Amino acid sequence: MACPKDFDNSVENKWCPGCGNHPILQSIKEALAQLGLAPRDVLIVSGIGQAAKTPHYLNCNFFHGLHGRALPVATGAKAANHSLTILVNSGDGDCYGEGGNHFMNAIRRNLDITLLVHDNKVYGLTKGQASPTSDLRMITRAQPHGVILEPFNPLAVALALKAGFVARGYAADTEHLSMLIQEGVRHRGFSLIDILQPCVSFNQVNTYQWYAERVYDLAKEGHDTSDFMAAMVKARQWGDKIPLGILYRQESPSFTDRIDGLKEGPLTGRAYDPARLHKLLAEF
Amino acid sequence: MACPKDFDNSVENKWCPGCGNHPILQSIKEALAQLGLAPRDVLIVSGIGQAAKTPHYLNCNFFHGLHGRALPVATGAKAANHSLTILVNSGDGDCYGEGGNHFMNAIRRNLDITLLVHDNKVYGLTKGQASPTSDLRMITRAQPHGVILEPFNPLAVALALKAGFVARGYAADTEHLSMLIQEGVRHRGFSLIDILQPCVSFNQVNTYQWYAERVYDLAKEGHDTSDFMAAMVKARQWGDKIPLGILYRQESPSFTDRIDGLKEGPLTGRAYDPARLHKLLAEF
Amino acid sequence: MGIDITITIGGEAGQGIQTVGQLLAAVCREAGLYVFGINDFESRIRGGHSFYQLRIADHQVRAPRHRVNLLIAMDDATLRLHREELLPGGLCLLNSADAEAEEPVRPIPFFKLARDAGGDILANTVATAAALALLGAPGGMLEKILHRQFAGKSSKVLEDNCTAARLGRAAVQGIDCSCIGAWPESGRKRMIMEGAAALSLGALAGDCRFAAFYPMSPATGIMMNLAAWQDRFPLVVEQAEDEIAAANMIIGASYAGVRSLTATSGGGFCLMTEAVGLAGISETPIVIINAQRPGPATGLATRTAQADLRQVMHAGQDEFPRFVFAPGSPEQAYETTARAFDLADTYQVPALILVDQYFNDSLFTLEDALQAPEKVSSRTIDDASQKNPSDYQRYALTDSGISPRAVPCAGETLVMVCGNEHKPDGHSTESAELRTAMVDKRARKLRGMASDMRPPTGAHPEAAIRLICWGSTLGVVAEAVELLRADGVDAGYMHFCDIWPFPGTAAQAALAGAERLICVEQNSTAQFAGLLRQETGIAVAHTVLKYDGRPFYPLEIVNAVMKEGR
Amino acid sequence: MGIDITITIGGEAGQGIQTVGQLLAAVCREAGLYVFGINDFESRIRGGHSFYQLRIADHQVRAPRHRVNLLIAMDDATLRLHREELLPGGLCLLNSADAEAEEPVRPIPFFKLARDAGGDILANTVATAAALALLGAPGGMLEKILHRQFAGKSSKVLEDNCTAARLGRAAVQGIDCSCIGAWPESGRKRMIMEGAAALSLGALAGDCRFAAFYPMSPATGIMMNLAAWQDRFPLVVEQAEDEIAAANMIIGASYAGVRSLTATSGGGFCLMTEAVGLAGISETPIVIINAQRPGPATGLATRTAQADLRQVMHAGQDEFPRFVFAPGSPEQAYETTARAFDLADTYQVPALILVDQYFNDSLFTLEDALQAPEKVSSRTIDDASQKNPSDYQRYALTDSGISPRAVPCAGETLVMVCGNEHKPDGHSTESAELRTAMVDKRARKLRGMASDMRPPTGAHPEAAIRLICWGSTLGVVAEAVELLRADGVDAGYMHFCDIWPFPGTAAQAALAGAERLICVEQNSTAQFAGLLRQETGIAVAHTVLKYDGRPFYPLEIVNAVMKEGR
Ligand SMILES: Cc1ncc(C[n+]2csc(CCOP(=O)(O)OP(=O)(O)O)c2C)c(N)n1
Ligand SMILES: Cc1ncc(C[n+]2csc(CCOP(=O)(O)OP(=O)(O)O)c2C)c(N)n1
Ligand code: SF4
Ligand code: SF4
Ligand SMILES: [Mg+2]
Ligand SMILES: [Mg+2]
Repeated sequence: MACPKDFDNSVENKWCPGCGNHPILQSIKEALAQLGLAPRDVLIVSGIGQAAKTPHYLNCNFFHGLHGRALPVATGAKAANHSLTILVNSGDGDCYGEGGNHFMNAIRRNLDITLLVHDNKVYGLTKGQASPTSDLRMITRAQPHGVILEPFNPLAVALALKAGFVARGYAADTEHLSMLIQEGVRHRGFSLIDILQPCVSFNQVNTYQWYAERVYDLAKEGHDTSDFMAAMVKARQWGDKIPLGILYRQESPSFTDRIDGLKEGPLTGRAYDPARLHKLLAEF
Repeated sequence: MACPKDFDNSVENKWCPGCGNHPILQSIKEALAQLGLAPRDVLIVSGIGQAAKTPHYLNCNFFHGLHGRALPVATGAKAANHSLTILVNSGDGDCYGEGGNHFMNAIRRNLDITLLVHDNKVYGLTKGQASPTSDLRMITRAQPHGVILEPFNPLAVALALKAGFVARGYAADTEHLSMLIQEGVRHRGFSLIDILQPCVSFNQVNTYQWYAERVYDLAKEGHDTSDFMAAMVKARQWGDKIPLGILYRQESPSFTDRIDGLKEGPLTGRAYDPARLHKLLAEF
Repeated sequence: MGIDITITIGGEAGQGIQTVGQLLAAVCREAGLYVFGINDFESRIRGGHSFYQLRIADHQVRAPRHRVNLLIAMDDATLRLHREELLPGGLCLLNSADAEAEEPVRPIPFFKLARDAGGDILANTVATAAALALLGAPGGMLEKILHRQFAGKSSKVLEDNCTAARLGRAAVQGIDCSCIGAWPESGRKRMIMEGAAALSLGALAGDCRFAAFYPMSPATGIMMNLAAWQDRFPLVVEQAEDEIAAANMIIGASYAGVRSLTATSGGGFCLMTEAVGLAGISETPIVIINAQRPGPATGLATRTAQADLRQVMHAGQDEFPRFVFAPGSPEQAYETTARAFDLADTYQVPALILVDQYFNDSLFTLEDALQAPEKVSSRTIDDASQKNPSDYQRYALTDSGISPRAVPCAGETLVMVCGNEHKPDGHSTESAELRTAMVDKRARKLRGMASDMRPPTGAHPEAAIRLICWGSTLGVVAEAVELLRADGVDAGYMHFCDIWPFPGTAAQAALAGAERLICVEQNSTAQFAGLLRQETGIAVAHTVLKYDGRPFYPLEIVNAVMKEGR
Repeated sequence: MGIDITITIGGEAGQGIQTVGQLLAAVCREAGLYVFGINDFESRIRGGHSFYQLRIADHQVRAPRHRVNLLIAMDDATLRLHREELLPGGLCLLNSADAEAEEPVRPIPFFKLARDAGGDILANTVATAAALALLGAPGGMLEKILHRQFAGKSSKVLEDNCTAARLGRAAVQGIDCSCIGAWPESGRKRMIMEGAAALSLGALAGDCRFAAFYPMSPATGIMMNLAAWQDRFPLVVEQAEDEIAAANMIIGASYAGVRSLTATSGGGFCLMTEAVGLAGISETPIVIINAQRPGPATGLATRTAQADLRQVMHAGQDEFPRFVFAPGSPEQAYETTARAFDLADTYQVPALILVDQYFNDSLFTLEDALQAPEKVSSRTIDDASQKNPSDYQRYALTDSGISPRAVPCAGETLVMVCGNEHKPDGHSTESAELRTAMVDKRARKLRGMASDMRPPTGAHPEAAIRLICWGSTLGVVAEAVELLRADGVDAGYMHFCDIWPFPGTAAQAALAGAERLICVEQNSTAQFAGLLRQETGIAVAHTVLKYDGRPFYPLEIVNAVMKEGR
């Protein structure tokens, strides 16, 4: 039986003590073990940021690429070998800021990966500028007059783009988060898990305390995950009450399911055949 | 009194005969005249594509920039001089494809401009590849097996991002479109007008005929433009019935309204003052 | 010299000018003749002016001509714009309902005849048939091509086209134009293809299995070819949301184990540059084709240039090994593209190929048929090739700089790849020593890479005047040299296809002893000349530069050389 | 030489290492001493190892030292990593609760004392006070600085800090360390600032009114300064969604009439390159600062490099005039940034400034206070300056290549701007003639631009051995030259701040007659040496290269020169 420890490695962890990333890391390990996956079965793709450091602290295959560009890398990897189990660890800046266009298009592709956004509502690694999800009026060194942009609502946008698995987790609730990750990986198609992640160094607004007073479990409320409009209502809820859990779920053929040429199996497993090229050349 | 002809110029029009862009151009001229604007009052910013050629056929100020990047140019221009009346002409590829990230962020900024997306659901200028809004299964030379990406729904995404003016026009209904443009320009804040635009050269799916059979005017149905959820329902309607008109409307302070430093007036009108810099230097 | 005539077909975009050129070329191919075609069009879909120039010869030709024997003007503008180009004795067929016109114009009601045959769209066939009749092509050849072309369509389409052909032929009966004396009796049929096709085929010969792209002229053709061939190969072609995505997608696919390609033009390449660096530091093989067009920014979207050389050489922050190639013929493009995949895979570096609108959209006859390689072998390793897969280090420090590359999730080997500076195991590091070691390791590859670079090739290597060129100007420069020699000038040329790592020693050898070096480039600052000086100290005496977006004509080069360059 | 001592404070990220350095520097400034500080940190927020090295002297110093007089180790790792650097007679204060330690280590319980004073956070003040006491600083100076610093805060904060200072001072009582003999009696107080501040101030001196950015080390500091000053100037600073947006925003703002800036590092600059070309062809003045760090891709995010020279020179497809500057001191940075705005405005071109992490994060004392320019004049025209505003042509063909620039919606003048190749009126064109005319028009600006380039500056211009450097290495190279000369080597140096248009004639003059040219660069391929050869034919004999992400120390250069470069 797989066990979370299989994913441990000896790399020094560079996150701040108390950072919400630590329990997220633990939840990932637990989810992967629960799913019966071994390190050799897992590919993690990440961008750049604190969140994007995650794969270094996991014993598995990884591609740690450019800021904002994890999703295209994952898309290419999936197209090359659609038997891969791919998770993407991204930050709110990485995924919704620099990578905003890819976020929308990975959803449009219904790319069969699980996207974990460590949403600390701040640019952590670059020392505390506002991120797309920062609350209005949050003060930072880059926004000394407070944030004036309407916060990006990843769940509502994902729903508007017809994402098939839209969920919100909370770093401090590892059991629940591990469950969400498992469900996300099991879901065939694109799974978004936006994870509320306290940043103890730069976000003094959305703290553990702040979240503890607000989060609640949708599942316990009898939320219907097949009801789009209900999901949209919940996606827009923020402030006094913040819903956690799966907002919406609906399977449909994934990106690689829809590519006719992949029915014969992953591209990685196919062979170069001179006869085919010979035939094509003969047409010129 | 201003008149549409004021915006005529002698530049050779390079669009195909029958293209939906011609009536859009006419609607713009009419709207600007109706608004009492003169050529000197208007700045049009555009990207690259057939749609983006629009300002060349209008007698006014314009900045015809890069593919996908009209909105950031407009943002900078507005920040420099927020007294400008700015319209942006963009295509579905320009705005929702290459420029997807800027689309989302112009909405988040509530940038006070009017965005006209000539949505022909195809890449016109590059000869007919699928665009983000192409219908599923549309066949093109680039998508010989048909489009497999879920179409981008600009209205739903704009709503999810809390856009304050979300409308859909139809190229062939110039009177209605001119009205929408006028309302969009009058709206203080970001106005999105997605314009259904037949492309007679590359889109054999969404033709004049096809639209004629499907479009209807929301206003005539008593649609409540202040009801977000109703707007979301209408934004998701596509296929047999396609709603036209203003889906949602809600004013809130615009980007430049929210910047404290602009209360004294546009940056362009301010003067360099050595005393200020002298004082700052003295602090080092 | 036997047969060597040039036809220009001109008209509005949307009138099928290109189709006429291609049909004519197909017939010539059938007859064993050689063709060379260039394609000139504006950035619009209908209207304006475009033309197709087809040169037909009984020997290899690889350059456009500034004078034409036959002008087919589908509209008046064409006559106005190209009249000057007509050779003495040349003829112009002008679409016109008038019965009369001034010599050498012959009015032919192309569109009226087309409508008689079934519709405006048949004007292409009318014009093609008229041209062929004037050229004295043996009857029935066009019909043969039409049969082949419309095999899948309804019989009505074929019938109408045959009617159109008949009407076209009839319309020029009695007009004398003996530019092609005798047509060869069905000679050897040689391959004809556009530059873009040679690149696409080369990708398949390099076992490319994944291609991502964002449409951009003049690169789109390469991708449209591959898209059409997806059914026939283990190949997925994906249109990305933007060029950044395209470049990162191919990196992901290559990491996961398949050879990958993207193609774009300079503006799209701008957006890919950060990813080129990612390929560099992560040591992921990728191939990028930059089909150049005039810039900066949008520039002239449908025209040609060679002004991105320094851009691709220095794209991306900091330094890392890369290949830069600039093929000058379809044969070279086919082979170089396949080689680029192989070399990228061997050295785990990005390989960048520079072509341009002129090359991509031009039609070439190939002397020898392209051959599919018998075998293409990937250079990745697996569990079986390692003693202990769990000790695998993606960035092991080696003498060659090449670290064995494994693919993820294919066994016990964990493949850890990182765009931050890293340790041999792929985890990021802050160590100054490791940083230096990794830069040096990557740089060591350059030794092997340089040894795989081919020297410039050319003709008349001992000539007093030596023209230097790179990329698509090969054919034009070669012809210019022959013209110069015919005029008694001792000229030769050297063409660089392999540009980086710069074949400095070979360049020095090739250029030694010349009295005068002249660099011919389609840019305004002589980028290659600068590179040559930087790498070898050789300063060229003159440059012949053209940067108006149109291809060189051999005579322009001849004239410039006669005036001692500029 | 009087006073010249070096202190290194080391510890984990988050321990306020930098604060100690800055507090020490503030006290030294008060005393009329000169300082030079460098800032070394990892890409993390807490933990790991970082250090601040502060050099204190009674004369101008502009380089770090490889040996230190005093090491303040807030943790054991610092002692381990820096012990070797201690000079004979040097001392280390180590955070430790132990009473004893081996010479030259003196245990001081920094954190315990801090807690006694009110909390861990006060450890910085404890350490600063201890260091100052050891250095023999006159009492009360630190308190004066603390008073100033905490003026706005609650009195408790100030009190605690004063307690901490007292405890720190007491803790080192009796320890003998006479590295600074006598402190000057309140000398002239000179400006101190980090490189980033000099750039930000320079932008204001250039009348920058709009800045857009996307955070990226080591450029972020520049923008954080400007953000903080928004209240005090007609200035808007906007955080963009990505670098593409940032670059296009400043183009929009500049078009609309205000001088605009963005700053980034190489990876972000990659994403801006297409916009650089747009500025080029649309002739919109912009200023971009590229604060270099090691790459490729993410590389070493918080470290230093000079490896983007060719990247910025060739960023963007095709060719267009641009300025490239690489200042080497805060004075030069201030002046050059202001000049960049002015020159960009004059020539309507992008101006690119290369700095790096080392420069941006280092602390300098300025001999002379920076002066605000009395007047900054924009070069745009309006209706009043034209005979007939309705005839206005944005891209009028002129001898200088400069077309009068108007701003939109300011009058009857319609300002039509286009990133496609265009006619004088700003509408796009397909014309070959106009294309050539526009390329030539833009290129003509280079003449004027070149005449505005300043020659390299240096010392000992007649020396036999001449070191060549550019950008941030100025101070280090200058000191290396002095060390070489002290050793009897006839060395001099030339520093290039103005790099493009390349001051070729000036370079030739400056380098003529040298026996040996040695290029000193923080990259692995000697990019500047390549450029020099390309532009002048001058091949340098040796290069001294460092590319581990750490700044040069003068002695490294001295040693390399002694070994005849590498
Ligand atoms: C192209 C580019 N731009 C900017 C950066 C600098 N950068 C590194 S991480 C980061 C933001 C990280 O924020 P987020 O994604 O929210 O991650 P967090 O650190 O908060 O987990 C930025 C802007 C970069 N590495 N590359
Ligand atoms: C960076 C970049 N990538 C690609 C292109 C090529 N290009 C020009 S227009 C266009 C698409 C146009 O589609 P759309 O925006 O829908 O406009 P339309 O022509 O359909 O009106 C593309 C991909 C470009 N000019 N620049
Ligand atoms: S800065 Fe914030 S997000 Fe980054 S490691 Fe520290 S607490 Fe976590
Ligand atoms: S290609 Fe389509 S969108 Fe472009 S001008 Fe023609 S009809 Fe209009
Ligand atoms: Mg974050
Ligand atoms: Mg379109």
